[in-house]
This record gives sequence, C-alpha cells and structure tokens, in this order.
Amino acid sequence: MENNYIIDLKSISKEYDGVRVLDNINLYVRKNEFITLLGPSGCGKTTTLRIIGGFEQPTEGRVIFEGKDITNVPPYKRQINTVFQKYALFPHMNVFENIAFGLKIKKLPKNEIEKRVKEMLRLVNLQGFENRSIQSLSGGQQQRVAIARALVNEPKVLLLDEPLGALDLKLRKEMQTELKNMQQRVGITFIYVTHDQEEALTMSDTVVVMDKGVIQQIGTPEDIYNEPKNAFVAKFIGESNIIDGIMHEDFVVEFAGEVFKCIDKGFSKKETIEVVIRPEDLEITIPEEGKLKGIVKSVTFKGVHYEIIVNDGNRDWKIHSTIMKPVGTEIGMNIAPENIHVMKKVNEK
Amino acid sequence: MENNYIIDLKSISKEYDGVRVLDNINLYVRKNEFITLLGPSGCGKTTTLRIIGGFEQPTEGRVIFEGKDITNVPPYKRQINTVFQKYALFPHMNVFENIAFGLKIKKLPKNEIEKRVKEMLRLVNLQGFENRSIQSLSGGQQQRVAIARALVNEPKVLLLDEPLGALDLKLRKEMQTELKNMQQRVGITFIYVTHDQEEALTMSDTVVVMDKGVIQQIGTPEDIYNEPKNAFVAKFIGESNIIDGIMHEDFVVEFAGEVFKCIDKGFSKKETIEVVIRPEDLEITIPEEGKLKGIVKSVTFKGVHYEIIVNDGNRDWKIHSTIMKPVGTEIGMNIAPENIHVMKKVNEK
Amino acid sequence: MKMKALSYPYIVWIAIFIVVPLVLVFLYAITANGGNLTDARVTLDNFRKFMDPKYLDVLWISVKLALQSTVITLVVGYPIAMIIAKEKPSKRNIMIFLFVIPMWMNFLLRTYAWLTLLGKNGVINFIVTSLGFKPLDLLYHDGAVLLGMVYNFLPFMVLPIYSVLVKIDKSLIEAAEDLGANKFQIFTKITMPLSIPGVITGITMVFMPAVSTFVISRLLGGGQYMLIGNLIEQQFLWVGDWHFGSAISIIMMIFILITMALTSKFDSEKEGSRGLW
Amino acid sequence: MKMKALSYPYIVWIAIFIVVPLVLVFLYAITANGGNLTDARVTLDNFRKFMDPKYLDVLWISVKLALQSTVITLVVGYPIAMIIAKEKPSKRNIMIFLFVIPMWMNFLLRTYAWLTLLGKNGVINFIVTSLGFKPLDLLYHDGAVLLGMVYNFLPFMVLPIYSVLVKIDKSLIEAAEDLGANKFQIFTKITMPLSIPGVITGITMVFMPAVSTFVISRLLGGGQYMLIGNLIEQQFLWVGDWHFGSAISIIMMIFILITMALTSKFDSEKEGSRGLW
Repeated sequence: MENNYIIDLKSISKEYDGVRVLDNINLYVRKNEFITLLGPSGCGKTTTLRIIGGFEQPTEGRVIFEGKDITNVPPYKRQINTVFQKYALFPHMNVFENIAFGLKIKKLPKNEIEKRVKEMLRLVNLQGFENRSIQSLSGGQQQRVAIARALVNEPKVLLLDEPLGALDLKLRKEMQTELKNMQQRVGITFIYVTHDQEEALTMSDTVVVMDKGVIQQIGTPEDIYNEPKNAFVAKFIGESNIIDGIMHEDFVVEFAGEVFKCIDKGFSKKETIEVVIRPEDLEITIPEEGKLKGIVKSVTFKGVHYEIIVNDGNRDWKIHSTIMKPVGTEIGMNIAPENIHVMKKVNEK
Repeated sequence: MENNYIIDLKSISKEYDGVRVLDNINLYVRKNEFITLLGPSGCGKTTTLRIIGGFEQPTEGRVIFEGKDITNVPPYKRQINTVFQKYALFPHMNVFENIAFGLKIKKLPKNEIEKRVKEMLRLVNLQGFENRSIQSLSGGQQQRVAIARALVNEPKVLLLDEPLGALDLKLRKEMQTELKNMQQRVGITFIYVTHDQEEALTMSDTVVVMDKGVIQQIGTPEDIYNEPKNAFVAKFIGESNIIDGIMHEDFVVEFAGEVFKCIDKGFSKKETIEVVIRPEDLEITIPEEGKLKGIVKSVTFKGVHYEIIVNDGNRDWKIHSTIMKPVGTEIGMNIAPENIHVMKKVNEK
Repeated sequence: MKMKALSYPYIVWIAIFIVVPLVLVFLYAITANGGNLTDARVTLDNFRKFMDPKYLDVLWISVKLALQSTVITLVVGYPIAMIIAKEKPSKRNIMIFLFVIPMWMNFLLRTYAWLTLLGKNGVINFIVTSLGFKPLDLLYHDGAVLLGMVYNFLPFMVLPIYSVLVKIDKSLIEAAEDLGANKFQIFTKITMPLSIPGVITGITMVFMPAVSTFVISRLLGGGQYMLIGNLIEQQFLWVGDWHFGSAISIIMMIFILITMALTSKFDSEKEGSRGLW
Repeated sequence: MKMKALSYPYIVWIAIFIVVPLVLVFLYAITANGGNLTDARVTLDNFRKFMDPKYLDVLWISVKLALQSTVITLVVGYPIAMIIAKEKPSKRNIMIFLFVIPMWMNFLLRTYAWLTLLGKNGVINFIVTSLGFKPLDLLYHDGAVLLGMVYNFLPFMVLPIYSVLVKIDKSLIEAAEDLGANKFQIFTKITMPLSIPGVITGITMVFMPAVSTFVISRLLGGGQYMLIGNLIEQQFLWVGDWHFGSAISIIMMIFILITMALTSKFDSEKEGSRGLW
C-alpha cells in the first residue's frame, strides 16, 4: 500500500524566530488525488505547501517523495511544480515564453517545445494567445497561463496556492469546475490550498482541515461536513449550531434540556460533549409537535432558503428553511437522530 | 406619496467619451430604505452612486433630493455621505481626527465634536481606538471607521460603494449583519452597491438589478429571486436552468417536449418564452414517476446539498438535492407548478 | 552560500573606497599646516581660524542665500507641481519633460545661459540701451546669484513635490469633499499635509547644493562675491592651504547634516520621501 | 474653474523663464562674433569652427572618458546594488545611507578629497616615499580623471539599479526556481532582464554629467587636460567668445539628446525608469 503514496510528510514542524507555525504534521498524499489544505489565514497551510515545494525547510521532520527523502533537495530538482498565489508570471516575457520557460531550461529541442506549449494552450483554452503580453491578459487568463506554465513540465505533483483568490465570484466558480476537470484529464496529483470551504468541498477528493499549525481533520468532503471531529471544523465548514451536552449512553444524548436519540456511540458514560446541528437539519413544526420550542427573532431571505433565528429562552438556533415564519411566531423544532453529530469536547487554547 | 421619496432619479443618462454607460435610469428611493444596486462590474452601478453623491454630473436627467433638484449641487453641499470602496481614510490623521473631520469643517464646538465621535465609536464597536493610526487598523476596523466618519455627520442618505469588497469571506458575513443592524438602529436611508448577489439578498429591502447601464429589475429580494423578469436576472441571482418554451395558454406551458401546468398568465397564445427552474426545485423521483427522465452525468458534494447534473438526451439539468444519486443512474424529475417561472424572451445584444 | 562569502569583502572594499576620502578630509582638518603629512600635528587651529568675522560672514551670507533660494523655489515650485499634477496623464508627461530638459544640460551651461541674459552685452542691457538708457550692472550682485540659483534648482523642487502629489489617492479628495470641505479646506487639510514628504525632499535637494555652490556665485556674482563654496575652492586651488580648506569643508558638512536631521524630523512618512532615491 | 484660468498663464510664464535661456544660447550659436547683439548676423561659422581636428579630438576624448566611466560604474555598481538588495530591510537602509552620504557633499568637495589622496603631498605618495621610492605623478592624466569620475558617479548608478532590484517580486524568483532554473539561470533570465529600466536610468544619470563635466577634469587632470566641458568654460570665461561657446553647448546638447533617445529605446518598461524622477 505504501507504494501508492506519492508524498508523505513525516512529523513536519516549522518554527520562525521561535514561533511554531507547524506542529507535527503527518500527511500522505495518494497518486492522482486532489487533496486540499483548508484553514483560516495563518493556519500553516501555505507553509506546508512551501515545504512540499522546497521553498522552505522544515525545522523537524522529513518529506518523502515516491519513497525517497527529498527534505533537502532544492526546488529546481523536484518533480513538483507550483501555481503561485498571484501567478508570478514573468512580466518581461509573452505567454509563449512564460509557458516554455521550464522546457527551455531543460534544453528540449525547439519543435518539441513548440508542440508542447501549443498543446498546453489548448488544454487551458488559450489558443492563439502565444504572443500576447502578460499585462494584456485578464486575471482569469493569467491564472490559466500560470497553470499551463506549471503543467507543461509534466510534474508528478502540482501545488496550487489559493490560485483563485484574486478572481471574482463568478469566474471563481467557473475556474473551480475547469480545474477539477483538468486534474481528471491530465491525471496528476493536485495539492490545493484555500481558505474557502465551499471551494474545498466542491473540488477535493480529500480535505485536510488545519488550524494553528495542527491538522484538525482529514477526510472526504462528506466526512468533514457531516462528521466534524471538533467544534473548529464544524464552525469552519458551513454554518452550525453547537450546543454543550451530555452523552448518557450509546445512542442517547442530552442537550438543550431534552434527551435525544442519536447514532453516535463509544463515549464514556455521562461524558460532557458538544453537539453540532446544521441549520438545514432543524425541522420546523407547530409548537405542540416540536421537541424544542422557541420564538422567531429574525428572518432573512437568502435566495434558496430563509435564515430564521429562533430563541428558545436560553439560546439562539439558526434554521435554514424554505418556509417563511414571521418574527414573533412560536414554532417547534425537531431533529432526526442521524442529524445529531456528537463531538468530543476540546478545550480551546 | 411623492413626499415619501428621499431621492428620485429622473431619466439619468451618462456618457464618457461618447460611450453610454447609463441609459435612462429612473429610480426612486424611499426614506429609511435599504436599497441595493446589484450587477456585474461595468454595469453602471457605481456611476449611478457617484451621480447621487455628486462626484459625477449626468449627461441627461435630473437628481431630485427631497423634492429639490440637486443635479448641479457640489458634493460638499449635499446632505449625503459616502463610504468609499477602499475606505479612503485620511492616512495622516488618527481615528478620532478622521471621524471628526466633517464636524470640524462644520465648526462645531469642541466638546460637541468629542461627544459625537465617542458615540460613533461606540456604535461601530471601536471604543478606545481614538488615537490609533489608520495604518495600524485591520481591514474590518478601517471599514468601521469609514462608516463612522460618514454617519457622524448625520446624513439623510448614506451611500456605500462595495464597502465589504476588500474583506475576507467570514468578516464579510459578520459585517453584513452588523451593517444591516446599524441601518435599522440609526434609521437612515442606505444606498448600497455590490456585485455579490447573496449580499444583496441578505441585506436589502429593495434590490435594483442592473446590466449594461440599464435597470433590469427592481423588487424585494424575494421578487427578484422567485420571479426574475428575464434570463439575465435569473442567471445573475442564483443558479438556474433556463429553457426555451412555448406558452400554450394561461397556466399551460410547454418545454423540454412536455406540457406543464404553471401559475403564469398574460402571455399571447403560442408565445415563445423562456422558463426558469431553480436547481433546488427539481424533485428527483424514480424514472417511472418523473415527467422528465435523464441519466446522472456528475455529482459534486457542496456541503448543504449535492449538485447533480442530469442529461435528458437534449440538455443538462442542474439539480440541488440532499439525496445522492450515483453517476450513470437513470432518474425521473418533477416540477411543481409554482416553481415554473415563465419569462418574456428578450433578444440579448 | 558561496555568493555570500564573496559579497562581504566586496562591499567592505567599496565602502572603504567611498569612506577613505572623507576620512582624509577629516585628518587634514585636524592637523597643522606642515606642508607634508610626516610632520602632522593634531590641532584645532584650522577651526579656530574660521571663527574670524570675515569667514563667519561668508558662512552667514551662504546660508542666507541658500535659505532664500530654497524659499523662493518652494513658493514658485509648489503651484507648478500642483498644476501639473492636476493635468491629464498625457499632458502631465509633456510638462514634466519640459521641466526636465534643462536638467540634462550641464549645470555650468545653464548658468552661462543666464550670463547671456544678464551680462554687459546681454539681452536685457541690449533692450535697455536701445531705449536710450545707460546699461545696467545686472551681474555681480546678490539678485543675479539668487536668480541663477532659483533657475538652476527649481526642477529639483518641482519634481519631488509633483511625484508625491500625483500619487495622492483621488478618493481622499472626494472623501473630503463628501464630508463638506471646500477647495481651500481640501488643500490645507488634505493635499498639503500629504505632500509634506515631497516638500522635505525638495527642500533638501535645493538647500544642500545651494549652500555649497561655487559656480553660480563665481559666474553671476563675480570674483569678489565670496560664498563658502568659493572659500573652499580658493583654499584648495589658489591658496593651497588644504588643512584650512578641509576644516571649512567639515564645518559645512556638519551644517548640512544638522539641516538634514532637522528636516527629516518633520518627515514622519519615510516611504514618501525615499521615493526619489 | 477660477483656478484653471489662473494656472495657465502661470505655467506659460514659468516655461518662458526656463526656455528663454536655452533660446538665447541657440541665438548666440547661430550668430557671428560681433561683440554686440545689434550687429548680429546669422552664420554657421561657429559650428564650422568646431570641425577642426583639435576640437573634434576634445569631443572624442570626452565621449570616450564618459563611456569608460559609465561602463566601470555599471560593472562595479551592479553587484553592489544586487548585494544590498538581497540584505534584510534594516541592513539595506544602512548600506544605502552609506552610499548616499557622499552625495550630500558638494560635488567639488568630493573631488578635492581625491586630490588629498593622489596629490604630490598626498597619502599614496607619502607611503611611496616612506618606502624609499620617488614620488609618483598620479594626478594629471586619464587614470586620475577616470577614478574621480567613477567615485563621483558611482552612487548615481547604484541607486537606480538598487531601487529596481528591490522591487522585483520574490515569487518570480521562486517561480523560476520551481521551473528548474539554477541561480545563474535565474540571474540571466529573470533578475537581469527585469533590472534593465534601472540600468538605463543609471547609465543616463552617469553618462550625461560625465560627458559634460569640467570640474573633475580641471582638478584631477590639470589645466592641460581639456574635455568638452572645459572647452565651453574656456570660451565663455577666458576667451570670451560666447558665440563659439554656445555652438559647442548646442553640439553637446544634441549629443546628449541622441544618447537619451538611444537608451530610452531599450527602455520598454517606462514605469520603472520614471521611478527616479
């Protein structure tokens, strides 16, 4: 099985001036996987990427690439290419020269270079842009040139550092789909860094949630969204109601003054835990039929749904529903057992 | 009724070097309303705002403020203040001096200025920041100072030009709620410019959708989302399936080869129209029970729902559903009459 | 790594190449007039010699003239910079080009050009004599030297102020207007304070060469018009007293350093003023 | 609106103030040596006079010397700029400060400092004679003038190159490294091409004053060493032939303008080079 890992980070730590920005990162990346490092700014995701790319040296730990230790190999000798955050296109070269840069360095024959650059331009949908200057391109086009410049070298791994951060919303959505398709077509490993949870869920095979230099959870988008390991992940990935509770026994949890059935087990008896309930999982009923009751405090139209804030006397509940309930009405709320997510309680620093 | 309008734009047009960027804009704004100008970049929304603020002169048309023509009144004589896109805080002044600027110009007594600035700092949650330099503030804090600097002058109308554009996603969501609350507390008219449809829907009483210098639709967020007037609005506000169809008679429409009941009327017989169906309004059934049938082409996990692309042999349908259907399965699709939105067909330029 | 090892000696060597002459000037200044370095004797006599009223007077006139020309270039140059900065970019560049052209000419040449205007056979006297008046003695007094200085140094005042003004974000002006400021208030409260770094760069770029000039004063002021720059030149070239010349140089340099320190105190916004280097 | 109406005459007046001396120089150049403007006669004699081999020789030496000093300052200055740009910001500023200090000193003074090194009683000769050798004649030949020029103009080469190098986005270097370029390739393919605007500014800022200098050559080259700047000075000040002097000035200016045009052709990236103005 180990053979299937293209990159393996072993106990990576990194300190800058005595401040620990990465703490014991262990992570393996499978061949042809689309893996995303997700977290707020300053969580260490970019540093992790730069260590894989060779632009930073880890303070401790090793980087394994196809079974070989490459911790001290300089970037220009790694079979890894990077798409930089602000593209880092060479302003004194045109589109062709930018893309051909890596091939020229490798001293490939001229017609071979030309063939491969043309191919790349087709892949990123920029045929005929060979002689355009970088300054004349739009943000989205520059982004594609940056990807072409990296992919033309046929790297085994492509690193992408928030490549869509500078684009506007609409273009970003388009490029998300395009990038994902491109990865499937060329069939190489993508390691992607972003702080946008929707982007991570949409594109990735595997999501790595990071915070404060520590990996919080690794899993498929579904895992991460539906079974967050702790309150940080739950809050960062989508909106949620997080309530303190007690696990009475397997499949029985108490919170908000009521006892609920759930599908979680394996906690100690009477263990203090946290419960995550997604706003869309709270069902609105008439007050008599709801296990929880509350008064509508505010309603906001959000397009697909209304966001309703309900106060049950002790706390606010956030509900996403297609049914509008006017402010001031009393409503009931029910939660299906499979929508109650029980997490271990962690003391936040 | 006219008395209730605080601002009234009458046939405003604007040309730059012969290029028409605004074409016959008619728009009234009610007192204490939160109105949003929404559209892609270059649609003329910022120009409209700058004409209201007095920074641009319309080529044609008049700007009426509380019944008086202010078309030629310079900005410094208008009871309107602006929050600029990149805040435009004075870098050589501290927070207090920035906020006090307008009051000092008006030569208010010193203790009055101090009182009102303190009050404003409380409103925007920046108590104790008086002597901080602008450079030392975070983006969100600068944003608040810019709002405080405008609001302290007690304007009758506050113009906001994409004030949240420079903030990251999380901060943006927080500031959206905060801004909306602030508007309700101070009770003045907000005219807000954005290209973010979610922002517009969340905050506004009235949304004005613009494109190519023309107003496409004016309405409440619910109107705009549920009853888009044309394909541009439908596409710009949320995701949608737009299909050509024929209106057989009132309440009967044909599209995708089938005849459906609907709730729209008032079209001529056999009129060619467009139908909008939101992805979340397509119900998935077993193939036998669906009026439309298709094969699942792709599935993407999006957090709250799966995005499923279904091909019916002629076109792709985008469905948002909490139910996962594997690629390759055949499914049926049904649409409730109230979820079929019929629009007049406009020839796009 | 290898690069680093080579770069340090290189930098040190170059630093010596630059600093050694300064050190020598200093050594000359604090040794006695012995004609040869072997009989060098440390003394403050050279500085004491400068305390003579006739030399102090030269210093005083030099500083006064430099201050005057700085103030005049500032008063004349600021409006120019402001007017140019308000133009459209295309027009702006042409106007700046017009200001830069004379800077391409040798400093000396520019001053000679003034000779042709003010000289005995110059244009002004030609007009005066054709009108039947007696020729004026326009050269060889304070006014002519001052005019020459203003002419020579004006671009050095206009350019830094202009380059700061042009960079001021237009939305700041709009914001001030929005908050009720009229054009005068916008100038005093926004434009002017924000242009201070440019003004300070301009002042140093005019004052420093003005206080130490010797060509302008020699040509336009005549041989008898003595500024501190001329004094130094005289000591080195005609009198041959390098020790005293070095001492005067040191005094002048200290003077300039003090002025620099004073002006940079007002210059809180460091980025702006460094723009010119 | 009112401001605008006032600003145009102001600009025009100032432009005249700047342009008139240039026009006068031109007028003098194309008139005959009549002693007085009233007997002015248009002629090209002054230019023809310059075609004499002895004058052309002066032009040739001046250009050669200016080119030499430009090349040397470039070769010496580029590594300095690169080394400084690679340092941490705090260290960087100190090193740049060290380079700027001599610029605060009067141009003349800096050259005199070299006299103390190279002169008959100077430091080098002191060492030479203490070792028992005959004193060397270090002053008054090409080498001394060249050394003086390099010393005087080096900061004007280092600063513009440095200011361009410092602004190069680090991620470009990383991108090149990522694409397989080693340190040498990064320099030749990225750093060097991107620094061209700074190099061009540096070249113009060194070449122009170098070709027209007269102080350095007079002091370090001795009276007999004649450059074009000295020739102009001589005509105006000692010979008194303003017409010929003006003609030489015009020739020199045309020469400088051609050089400017040539260098600016290579300078596609206008923003970078304009950074210094």
